[in-house]
Amino acid sequence: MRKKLGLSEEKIARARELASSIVSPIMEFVEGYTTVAVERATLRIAGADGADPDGVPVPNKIVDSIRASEPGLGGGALLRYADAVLRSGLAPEALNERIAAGLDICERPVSDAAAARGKAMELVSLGLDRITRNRSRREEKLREFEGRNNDPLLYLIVATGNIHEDVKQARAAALKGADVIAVIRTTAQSLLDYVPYGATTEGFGGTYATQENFRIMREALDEVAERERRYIRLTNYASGLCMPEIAAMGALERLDMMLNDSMYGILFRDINMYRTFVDQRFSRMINAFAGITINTGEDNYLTTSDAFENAHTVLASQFLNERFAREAGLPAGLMGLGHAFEMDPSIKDGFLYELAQAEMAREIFPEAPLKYMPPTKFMSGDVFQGLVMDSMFNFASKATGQGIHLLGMLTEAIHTPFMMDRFIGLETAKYVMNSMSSFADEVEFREGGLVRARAAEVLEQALSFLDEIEGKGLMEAIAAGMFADVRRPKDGGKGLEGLVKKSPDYWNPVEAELERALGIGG
Amino acid sequence: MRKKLGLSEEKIARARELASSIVSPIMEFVEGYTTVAVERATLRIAGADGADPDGVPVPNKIVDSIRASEPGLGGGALLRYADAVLRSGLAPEALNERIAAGLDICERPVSDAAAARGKAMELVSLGLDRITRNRSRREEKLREFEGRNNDPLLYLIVATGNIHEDVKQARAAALKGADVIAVIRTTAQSLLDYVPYGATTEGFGGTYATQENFRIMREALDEVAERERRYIRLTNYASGLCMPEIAAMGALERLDMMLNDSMYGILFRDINMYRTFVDQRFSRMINAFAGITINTGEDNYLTTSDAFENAHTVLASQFLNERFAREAGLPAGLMGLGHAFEMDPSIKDGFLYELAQAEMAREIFPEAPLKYMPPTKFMSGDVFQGLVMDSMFNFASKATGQGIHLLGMLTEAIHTPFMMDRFIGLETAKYVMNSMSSFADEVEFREGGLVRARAAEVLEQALSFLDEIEGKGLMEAIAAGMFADVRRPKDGGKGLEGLVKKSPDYWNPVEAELERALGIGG
Amino acid sequence: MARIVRPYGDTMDDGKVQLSFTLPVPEGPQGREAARLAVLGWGFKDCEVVHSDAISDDFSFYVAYASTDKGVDYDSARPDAAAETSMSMDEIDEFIRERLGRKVVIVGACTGFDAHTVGIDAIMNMKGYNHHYGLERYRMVEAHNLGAQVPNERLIEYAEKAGADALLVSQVVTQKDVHIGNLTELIELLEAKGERGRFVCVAGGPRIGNKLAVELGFDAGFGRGSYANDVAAFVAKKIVEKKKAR
Amino acid sequence: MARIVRPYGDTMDDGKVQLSFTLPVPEGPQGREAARLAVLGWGFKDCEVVHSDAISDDFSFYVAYASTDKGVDYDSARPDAAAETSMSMDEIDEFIRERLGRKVVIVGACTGFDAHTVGIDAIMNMKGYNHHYGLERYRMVEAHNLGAQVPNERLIEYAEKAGADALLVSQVVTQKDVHIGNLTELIELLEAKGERGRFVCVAGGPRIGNKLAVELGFDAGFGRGSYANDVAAFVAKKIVEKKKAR
Ligand code: B12
Ligand code: B12
Ligand SMILES: Cc1ncc(COP(=O)(O)O)c(C=O)c1O
Ligand SMILES: Cc1ncc(COP(=O)(O)O)c(C=O)c1O
Repeated sequence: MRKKLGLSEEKIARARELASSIVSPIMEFVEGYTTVAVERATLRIAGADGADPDGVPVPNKIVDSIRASEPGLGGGALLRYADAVLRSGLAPEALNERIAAGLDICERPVSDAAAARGKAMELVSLGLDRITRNRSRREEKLREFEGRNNDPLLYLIVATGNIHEDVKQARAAALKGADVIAVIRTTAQSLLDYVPYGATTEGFGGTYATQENFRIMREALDEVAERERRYIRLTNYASGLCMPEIAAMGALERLDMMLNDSMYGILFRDINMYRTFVDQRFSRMINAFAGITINTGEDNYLTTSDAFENAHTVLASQFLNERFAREAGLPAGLMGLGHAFEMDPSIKDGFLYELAQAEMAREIFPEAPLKYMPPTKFMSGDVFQGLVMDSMFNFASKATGQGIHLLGMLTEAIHTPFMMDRFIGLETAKYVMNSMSSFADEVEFREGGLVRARAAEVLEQALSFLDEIEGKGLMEAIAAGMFADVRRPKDGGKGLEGLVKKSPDYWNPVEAELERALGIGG
Repeated sequence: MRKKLGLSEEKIARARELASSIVSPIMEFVEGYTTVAVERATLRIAGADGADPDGVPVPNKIVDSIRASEPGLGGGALLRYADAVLRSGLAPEALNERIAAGLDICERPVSDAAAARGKAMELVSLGLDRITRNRSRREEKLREFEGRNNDPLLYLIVATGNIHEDVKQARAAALKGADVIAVIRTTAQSLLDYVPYGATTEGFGGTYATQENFRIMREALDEVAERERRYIRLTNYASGLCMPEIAAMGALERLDMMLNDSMYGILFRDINMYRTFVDQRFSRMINAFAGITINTGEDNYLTTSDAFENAHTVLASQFLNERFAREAGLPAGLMGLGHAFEMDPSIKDGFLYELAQAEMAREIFPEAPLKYMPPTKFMSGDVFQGLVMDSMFNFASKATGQGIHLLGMLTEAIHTPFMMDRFIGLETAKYVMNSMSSFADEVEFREGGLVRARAAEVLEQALSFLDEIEGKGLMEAIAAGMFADVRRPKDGGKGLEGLVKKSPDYWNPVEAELERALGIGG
Repeated sequence: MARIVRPYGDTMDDGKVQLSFTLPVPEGPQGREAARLAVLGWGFKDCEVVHSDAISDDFSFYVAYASTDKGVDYDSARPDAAAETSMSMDEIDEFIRERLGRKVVIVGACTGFDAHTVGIDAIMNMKGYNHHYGLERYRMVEAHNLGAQVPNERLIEYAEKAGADALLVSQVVTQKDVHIGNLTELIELLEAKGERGRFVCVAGGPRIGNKLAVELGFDAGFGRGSYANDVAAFVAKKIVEKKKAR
Repeated sequence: MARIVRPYGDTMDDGKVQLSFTLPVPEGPQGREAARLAVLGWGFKDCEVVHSDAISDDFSFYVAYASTDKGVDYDSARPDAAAETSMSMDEIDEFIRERLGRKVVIVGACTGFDAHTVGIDAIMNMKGYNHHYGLERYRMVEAHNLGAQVPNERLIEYAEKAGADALLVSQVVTQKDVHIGNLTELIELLEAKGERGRFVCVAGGPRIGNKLAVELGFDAGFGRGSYANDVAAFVAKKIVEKKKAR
């Protein structure tokens, strides 16, 4: 791509160095730990699934029972599960049902560890093969329907709370041109330390992320895709207490994108930071292996604080997310780094500042399919004004070559989208983007002008910010409230109890296999 | 202003030469003629006004009676009127009443021509002084409220048909930021060969242009102007059979802008071309003297034919309107040359072509306060899509530094504007224009890009078009259907009967005084 | 069969509707409450006024979302269309050739002071509109387009001379119901002359419906989105029908 | 006195309203007619469906303009506001000092799983919102902001310990009426403990009205566009009132 801002390549390189040295101590810590969620994710890949009559999922029952028994979870969960499969002589599905019905696989110690290991490898292969097939299928379809998607990809959310209504809404959106459907998760699912089971019809402000819901929506979108000859991507939300598990489920059901931020849970959901750092790495390895594009959550910084004053925190977080992603073996092409059009609409030249920032992100992360979020904070009940703000956002996005474009809804301040809101959003976005399609190619920004100056300024501020964080240490910086104005003590927050120190005999062939395939770590 | 398109200055100069040699034979013709409307305008400036019980205006009665009596209208109408004032010993107001009541001033021949001439000069001075005072008042207020208007001026129409409702709508618009209020004229008033009298409440698609309606609206806008400390300009429509009369009335009531196109009546209202050419010159001289900005009607070319294919006809017409305006002593600062955002919204890069054309007009006519018209043809009942099209138009206008910005209405395809439509238009335009305020300053168009190429292409096409017209002669070109796809024979169309050859003793001190003041002709 | 349908927001039968309007009252809590009560008064079962703003000292603007229980019977909604089924240009030419064996003469104009030509041109001119050729292109139609601003008298006079089978009248400006006057006048003039039966009379324009046109004494009316073949099909069938009746 | 007002398009009492909605029927003439009938069915006296488009095979979108005769009595529209008159920060501090002579303790939180902190922060944080300082800035208020995702039990427990005079509860997510559950639960918990009388209870959020809050057992509710001084004025007056009553 043609660069137009004249940003200092040295400063950009320096920011990457800082990010690397900020992340490196975290990675050292992460190495030594697993979590209940990492173990459950591992079990899921190996075939553990289902739930008991109270809705407690089988993977939770297994992990809880392992934790409760000797020697605990430090050695990993998979061996025990494989042992139980072996011993019972059942297929995993049948064993899962027994466990759901009350069978405790930890009643007896592992009998033949070597055999169990063998069985485990077999189970893991089945799971990973399925993920690999999903990946191939996606790649095949993308090839088959090449050139039929919009650029940027038009990303629409559905959020009825009922997966069957969601399907109707998603189909309609896809028929009208959506390239990506994100099923918004029910309020605060991120705080549940388990993933609900089965098709669900009762969410608030969103629909439960469950494997069955993933499957239902995937099937519906595949159908539209064939009809429209346009691959429709499916997105869900990983970050939260079940980050790696949801990543695993997404990989198994061929999701294409996953909300997955290295710090979102800590900052915006008050999840413990140790827990999050361990979880995010494992989840990203799964995403990387499955070819799933992550969406990071930098937009969230701007919903609470001012987009002009805090633009640099977004950039700094992008550098950190990038670094964390690399550590998990995720290539740049799968990094949907986030940013957002949240400038106060009353600011003179606000649109130009936005343009500067969006172009800056584009030039600093040229290979990443940036995820650009629409105005939300300054949307009001004035749906007409809102529609125009969304249109300016559409303009900015196309003008700066963003990769993933979250469509704004004119009713953002009122309700989760009505079917017609989505329709209006799509039709107007298609008009705007088509009518200024070659803008990025046509236009230069004047040297010494406000656009270039703004971009340079934000980069500069991000550098000092990263510098300060590097001095303090990332965990200390978070504890000190340097991000998003919230202080999160190291030992505070939810889910710390799910953190487990790996014992020397920790064995997780999924992790090993992923590291091998991705050429990282270990 | 900074030029960004790299247009050939030679070609621009060549287009001006062509326009000059196209217009020059028309001017020669014009010299030798007057029209009933020119005479009525002259009378109005000298104080003739009022109407008879059937609604026939006093100026019409006078002119009709002069035509009907010997030696007819060839010598001009003013001398007779002045003679009647003298002879009756009445003030013009009282005489007007008598005429309205049935007095025929041509019953007796002029007794003392020299005395009548003296009286006429006195009456004309009163009228022209009033116009001069209006002009000073406008300039004073513009100075007093300097910097308080929007840039471009936001121009809003009212069109209820009822002047009192219009006032409410206009006040609301002005309070919310309108800089210009145009009272749209009732359907086909341009075809009436008289100007109705008094306040009116019954128009179709617009309100009658009458002097009293002008006064009522002027007063209302002056009131808002004081409150808001922002001068509010008032606009009405001249082009049509009463072009010079309406110009005169506007000058007397301190209108600030006047729709006034040298060929609109011919092409779009089937008014005779001889008649129009004579009328337009006199009306423009009045506008020039009164400091009234004309608005030309190039937008009309694009409502019937395609905006991409026919962009050059707009430019050619601008050159002609400019030339006609110069011939009438109108300075560039008062030339609100028209163009319009009428590109088919489905065209890829249509917005960029629009940007090119708008920027081109700006660079070719740098001193003229260009009047930019919103999308109308492609507006549909989809008010949401329409609002976004209007927003793109707002963007283009601010981005290219237009002077007079006609606000688009989201309900353009449905009804004359509701109060809320205007409100939505204003609020969204203010947002867009403020948020990309410095765009024009910031952005360059790439050399060899589509924007520059488009501008060069349109200029080139306009040149060949003018070339062809020059070869044929303007009247012949119009007769051949070269403009707007309509053929208008020289002797066809309405109002030809109102054309009068000047006799050698033609005497019109208004014309003479205007030519003197404007330093032209004679 | 009755199939009751209701507006759909994001759940079947939630009845959600968006509204916007102006009230002639100052902006403020009382105005907002009045707006809410107004919407409830129109029969909506709940209403949220999500936005209000001052338009001037005495007028205020509201955006509301409301929901309704009142559905409509979809199955019994009969569209207001002149022709149940249209034909293509070729079919129409064929139909005229077979059933009448001569060209059909159609005279069209935009009447009164209405100066909008684009609509009538879309129907009549060779080029047509939106990939539908105009009547001038039909081999079995002799089309005369008088353009706009045509007085009713002149239209009738011309039609008499041309031996027209059908009159097409376009009306675009509808403010203060000016079109009603123009259209009514045409029919009255024809009736006064005893010539109403001589011509198939069709009205058209973006705000013209078939029902309205028929009420005003026309044979049919064509609204926005109609094409030459729709009206030609109607006219041809009508002439054949009239011929049979004689 | 009754003053009946109607929507205003461009003429007094023309009753013009813009509507848009989706119907679960395919796009087409029948859908358009159903849309028109639906609008008439809601009590509008005329309706033009100016736009229709297919959203999917089974859903279609409509834009309509309609007019209504039904006005609303402006004079009897009583705004749904907790405080008839608000006070400024200084007035409130003064009022508390004079009438109570001690600091008022206010505990606030966004409850349930609702994670929206911006609203409660706007009311409580020093900085405030839109040039209205938050409660932390009031000299005569001791403000405790517990943030978001606070279970009702924890809020009550904290309030008891802090010796709170008032509880401020924010609810932003309202889909499927999740807020009704959260708000009701708080009051029920307080009542079960016999402590409802001990605290002034105020709810707030963009979709919260005073009427709703009072219905659910709160003393007041504050919707979009409310500021710290509005709620502080209400709370202060209410405490003084309660003191008098004792
Ligand atoms: C172009 C245009 C003009 C051009 C007309 C150029 C020309 N030669 O036609 C100009 C600039 C001259 C103009 C002027 C005015 N216009 Co005008 N104009 C428009 C505009 C932008 C587009 C109309 C158009 O061309 N549509 C495209 C054609 C193809 O569609 P159509 O006419 O609906 O025709 C289709 C069908 O209706 C049907 N149809 C039409 N006629 C017939 C006839 C028959 C027999 C049949 C079968 C079918 C049929 O078939 C066609 C194809 O599907 C509309 C706004 C809009 N976007 O719709 C305003 C609009 C129609 N104009 C309007 C007005 C008020 C005026 C003026 C009166 C304003 C004024 N006071 O100066 C003037 C005066 C005109 C006059 N005396 O009549 C209003 C009408 C409001 C109303 N409902 O009363 C509109 C809606 C704009 C507005 N919101 O104010 N206008
Ligand atoms: C910012 C934001 C977020 C941020 C929140 C960050 C944070 N720390 O607060 C993030 C990104 C985390 C977020 C997440 C979600 N959000 Co959110 N979010 C918004 C957004 C854009 C702005 C809200 C805001 O900050 N407004 C500004 C404040 C100042 O206004 P306010 O809250 O109304 O407060 C004022 C008054 O209401 C009142 N007030 C408020 N509380 C109180 C309390 C008292 C006692 C008093 C007196 C007054 C009072 O005073 C304030 C000042 O005037 C809105 C859309 C919008 N533009 O409104 C959606 C919105 C509120 N979110 C919504 C949803 C659905 C969610 C999610 C549930 C989506 C999901 N499934 O993931 C999540 C999950 C959150 C959860 N578990 O609760 C919906 C709610 C729909 C509904 N009505 O149910 C909205 C409307 C967006 C939409 N159209 O879908 N969101
Ligand atoms: C990165 C990221 N993950 C997850 C979520 C949402 O998950 P939840 O609301 O369940 O916390 C968001 C919300 O915006 C997000 O940005
Ligand atoms: C230059 C010009 N004059 C006059 C008018 C309108 O006048 P009328 O409709 O009365 O012909 C227009 C309409 O757009 C115009 O462009």
